[in-house]
Amino acid sequence: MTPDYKPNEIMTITAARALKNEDVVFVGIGMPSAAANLARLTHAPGITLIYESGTLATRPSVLPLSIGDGELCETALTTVSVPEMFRYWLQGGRVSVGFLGGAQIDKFANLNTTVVGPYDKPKVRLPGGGGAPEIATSCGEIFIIMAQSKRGFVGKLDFVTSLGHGEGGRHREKLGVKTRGPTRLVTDLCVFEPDPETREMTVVSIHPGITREQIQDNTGWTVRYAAKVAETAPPTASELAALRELHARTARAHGAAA
Amino acid sequence: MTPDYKPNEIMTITAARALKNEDVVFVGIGMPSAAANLARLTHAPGITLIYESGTLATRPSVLPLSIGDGELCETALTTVSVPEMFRYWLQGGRVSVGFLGGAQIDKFANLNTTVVGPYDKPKVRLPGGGGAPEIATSCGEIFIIMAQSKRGFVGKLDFVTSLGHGEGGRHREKLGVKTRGPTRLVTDLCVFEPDPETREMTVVSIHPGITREQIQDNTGWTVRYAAKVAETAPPTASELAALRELHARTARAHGAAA
Amino acid sequence: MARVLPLAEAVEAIVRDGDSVAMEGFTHLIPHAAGHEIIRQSRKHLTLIRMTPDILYDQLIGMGCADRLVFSWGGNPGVGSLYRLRDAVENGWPHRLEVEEHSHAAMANAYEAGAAGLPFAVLRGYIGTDLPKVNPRIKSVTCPYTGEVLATVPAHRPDVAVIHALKADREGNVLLEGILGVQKEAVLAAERALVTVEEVVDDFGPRSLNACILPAWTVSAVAVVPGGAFPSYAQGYYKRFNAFYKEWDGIARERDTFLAWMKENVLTKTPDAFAARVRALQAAE
Amino acid sequence: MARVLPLAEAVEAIVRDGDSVAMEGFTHLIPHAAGHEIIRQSRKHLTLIRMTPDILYDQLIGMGCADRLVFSWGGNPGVGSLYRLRDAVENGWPHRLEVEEHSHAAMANAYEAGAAGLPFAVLRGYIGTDLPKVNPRIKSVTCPYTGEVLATVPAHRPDVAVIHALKADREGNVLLEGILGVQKEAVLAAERALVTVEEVVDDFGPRSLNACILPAWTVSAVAVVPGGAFPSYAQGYYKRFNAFYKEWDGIARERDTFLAWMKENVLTKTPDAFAARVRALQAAE
Repeated sequence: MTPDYKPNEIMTITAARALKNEDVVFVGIGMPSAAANLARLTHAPGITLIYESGTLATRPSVLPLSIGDGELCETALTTVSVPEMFRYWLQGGRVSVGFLGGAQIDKFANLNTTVVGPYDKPKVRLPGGGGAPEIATSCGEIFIIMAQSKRGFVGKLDFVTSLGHGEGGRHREKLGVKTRGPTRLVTDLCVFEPDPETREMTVVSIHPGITREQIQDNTGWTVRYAAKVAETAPPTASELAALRELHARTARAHGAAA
Repeated sequence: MTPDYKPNEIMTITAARALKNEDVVFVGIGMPSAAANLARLTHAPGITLIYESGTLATRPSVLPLSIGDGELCETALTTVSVPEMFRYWLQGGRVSVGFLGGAQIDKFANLNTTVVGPYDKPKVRLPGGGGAPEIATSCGEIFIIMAQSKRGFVGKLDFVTSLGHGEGGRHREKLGVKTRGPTRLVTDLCVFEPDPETREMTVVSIHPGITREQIQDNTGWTVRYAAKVAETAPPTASELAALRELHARTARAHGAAA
Repeated sequence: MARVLPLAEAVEAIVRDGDSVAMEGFTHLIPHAAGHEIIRQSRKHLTLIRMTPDILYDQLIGMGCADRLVFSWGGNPGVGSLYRLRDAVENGWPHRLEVEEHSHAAMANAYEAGAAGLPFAVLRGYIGTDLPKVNPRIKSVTCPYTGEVLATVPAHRPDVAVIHALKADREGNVLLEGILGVQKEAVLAAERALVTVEEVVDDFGPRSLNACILPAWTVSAVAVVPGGAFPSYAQGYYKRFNAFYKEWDGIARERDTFLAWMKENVLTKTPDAFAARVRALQAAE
Repeated sequence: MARVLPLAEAVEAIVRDGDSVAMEGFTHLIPHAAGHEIIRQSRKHLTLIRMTPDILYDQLIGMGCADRLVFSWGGNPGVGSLYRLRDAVENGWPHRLEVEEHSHAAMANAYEAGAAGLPFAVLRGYIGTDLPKVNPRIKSVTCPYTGEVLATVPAHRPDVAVIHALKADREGNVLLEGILGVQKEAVLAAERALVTVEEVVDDFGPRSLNACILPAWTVSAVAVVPGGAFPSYAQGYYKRFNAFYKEWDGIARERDTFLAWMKENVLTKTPDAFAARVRALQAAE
């Protein structure tokens, strides 16, 4: 019997499953951090997690609230400076998987975390790119986690903060980029992978109980489906337990004043 | 009464005197190291010594044989990597005085430590530039220590390893160099400083008992003298004692197997 | 050579109206006490440089200290928006704020190049993004060996760097440990540097041979401000006060709650308040 | 991921004829044992890269392993010449040696750029020197902001980096401390990396939060060779054997004394000899 789970949970667990024990992962705060640490606590105990604050091979027992919590540093193999992190480790090609999210995504998995509306007179000023512009091109491949909605999954980005598959096809290659870009987009409804030819993000698996209508209703472009679409394997009891324990430990740690 | 001293001793002591307590000195092995440490042990206890092996503010009790002896690291404020040393500290303009020597010098204090004879078919293959090419242009000013001889003080260098005053006059400025270059050349016979206009190295003080004939006999160009030439103050008893103790400590340390 | 001064005197001596100022600290060691002193002394027309403008820069911007912001990620880490930054950019309150926007990699490289005395930094960056379209300072060079076109950014050479560190010794040497961020580079890239520290010690004592130490002759002034990074943290001294980051979301959302908070907690306070805040936090644990 | 192998197997697996090989160590931690194993395995046509070719490279060159040398200072530190290097350059013995000559700053920057994944390094260097006239790989770029012309060198991207470090843990992570030189950069710039260490420990134990550690996944193989840096030194393990540097001057001056020494001390020995040399040195103290 499948245990009950929330949309966020299947999203995090499905993303975690895609990570391998040998991966070196550049982790962002929020769901990427939850997914990467869940992978470490379940099927990939040897996975290497890197946060842009400079912590190499960190093993936090609780999820950090910020990218540079003391917990990350204290449980790391070592901590390097931020220039070194971006030069030797990210640009140096030492990271196999980068995790990204964003406020807006298009069908080629380009991301916007900069502005809604025009740049000079924004309706909403978002935080900006941070590490994303170079994570998107320097990591071996990119996993994206984003809850699906018409506001977030848009026909045209207001601003391209980080490159996905650009305008599709061999666009990355034409720009001289040697890495694979977004190979997987996990949402609360389904999983997308790029079409081998067009590179359009294409649904390859649908979470249990979700319909194609729900997916289309939460997407600002006409969704394409792979020839064979699987049902996403539901979270197992042990995956759910590990994730919930992680979140509970985290809540206790952050709830206490510090 | 003036104590007895050797030519090397007045050379080292005269060079040491030119260093100030506030100086940050990029020190090379050999006489520069002896002079810089003598300054630290006498009139400039607060002087900052840097060796290119990465040791910042080091206070060795004996002179290192190599540029990276453990003694330098153990007595340093801290030790940085060699790329950082050349990037942040030398090129970053954090060094006030650089100390150089060489196999050959010309009248504009350009130095050769690369080859005697043609580069492709050298008569003598010298060690090469090491840190000198960038020390010569990055440090606030340059002190040079070299025993004088016709073989070393030449009319024309076989190879320019590091820039002094180039072809003289405003040559450094024309090359875009903002630092002062060689401001002092101390030999076993006398002290040279650059002429303010021509930048030719010009004798400003002669060591006690040395004649102008001796100086000319050991120089491969026609030596020029400043309008007023002083007699170099002889080493004091306490300077000599400090230098000799330093050398004795060093001999004991290096004589013992390690 | 570093002088040890009271914080107010140090800011008075080192930070001037119109300066470009880099207050750095990557989550760890953010110089809140120094920033509050700059606000109390009403510095104006600053160019504020920082990879991650967070609560401290929200406060400086909301109080009208800044004309210009150079940054790469402007949010409340793990929480959400910086409402004062957004109000300045979206609505020009309290006045217009010019922004120069980069990526983290470019900002880190720009500090690194500044520390290295270079006029610009080279990175394999910004490929396929819109940032070069809105930031004319992003340019390129061609590799003389491979023909590859790489992005460039001008080196950061701030007038002033402001950081918080763990400790200084009597000579004014400064020690950092833990998450180092870009602080060392910011100090070495800057014309002048102000460092607040948790404490001054006679001697750093046993330490790594490769400890991250800024020698006294790279620092203009050291001010002792225990707790000076609060609500950020100081490794080995106190933890990050995560709850306050969440609280800030409510405080900063509206102009009046923001101004009331600033009056009560900054304008009418002194640097001593920081030590008391840390003590209160630690007592509550 | 680092495998822990006997040194002979590690060299067999990692160093190939014709490779470009950077054996680094700046006075401290020079990988003599690994270099001797390369000599015993008769590697040929190597491009040897090293800032300061010293005794070890004198030996490799004298034994005919190298076709090409990329370097910035080739001497016996504090003593004088490297006679085998000079014999190769001046007289072509045992065969012609091509040299690519740089300054230290350029070599250090070239490793740094290699580690950073860049194709070239930029430095304010070589101004007014003759080196660019004899090394066509020294070129220039113009700063897009200031118009300043700066020197460039191609990044070092050796096939193999060989270093000696203090210790490794069971996972194959590698710790260095003290004079760090360019070893970390050499490893990160290289395609493959071989690290000899003084010992393997279960856990590095208490250490600086910013310790210089090369993670296991940046290293191809680790070989445990106590004393493997001798006559160079390993901070905290043994001192530099300065007397041998002086002795080398006499050994290397003539071809026959050199060859006899190599036969006796390298060709007919194993890596175990290094631990014994250190023990003998320490007993003599």
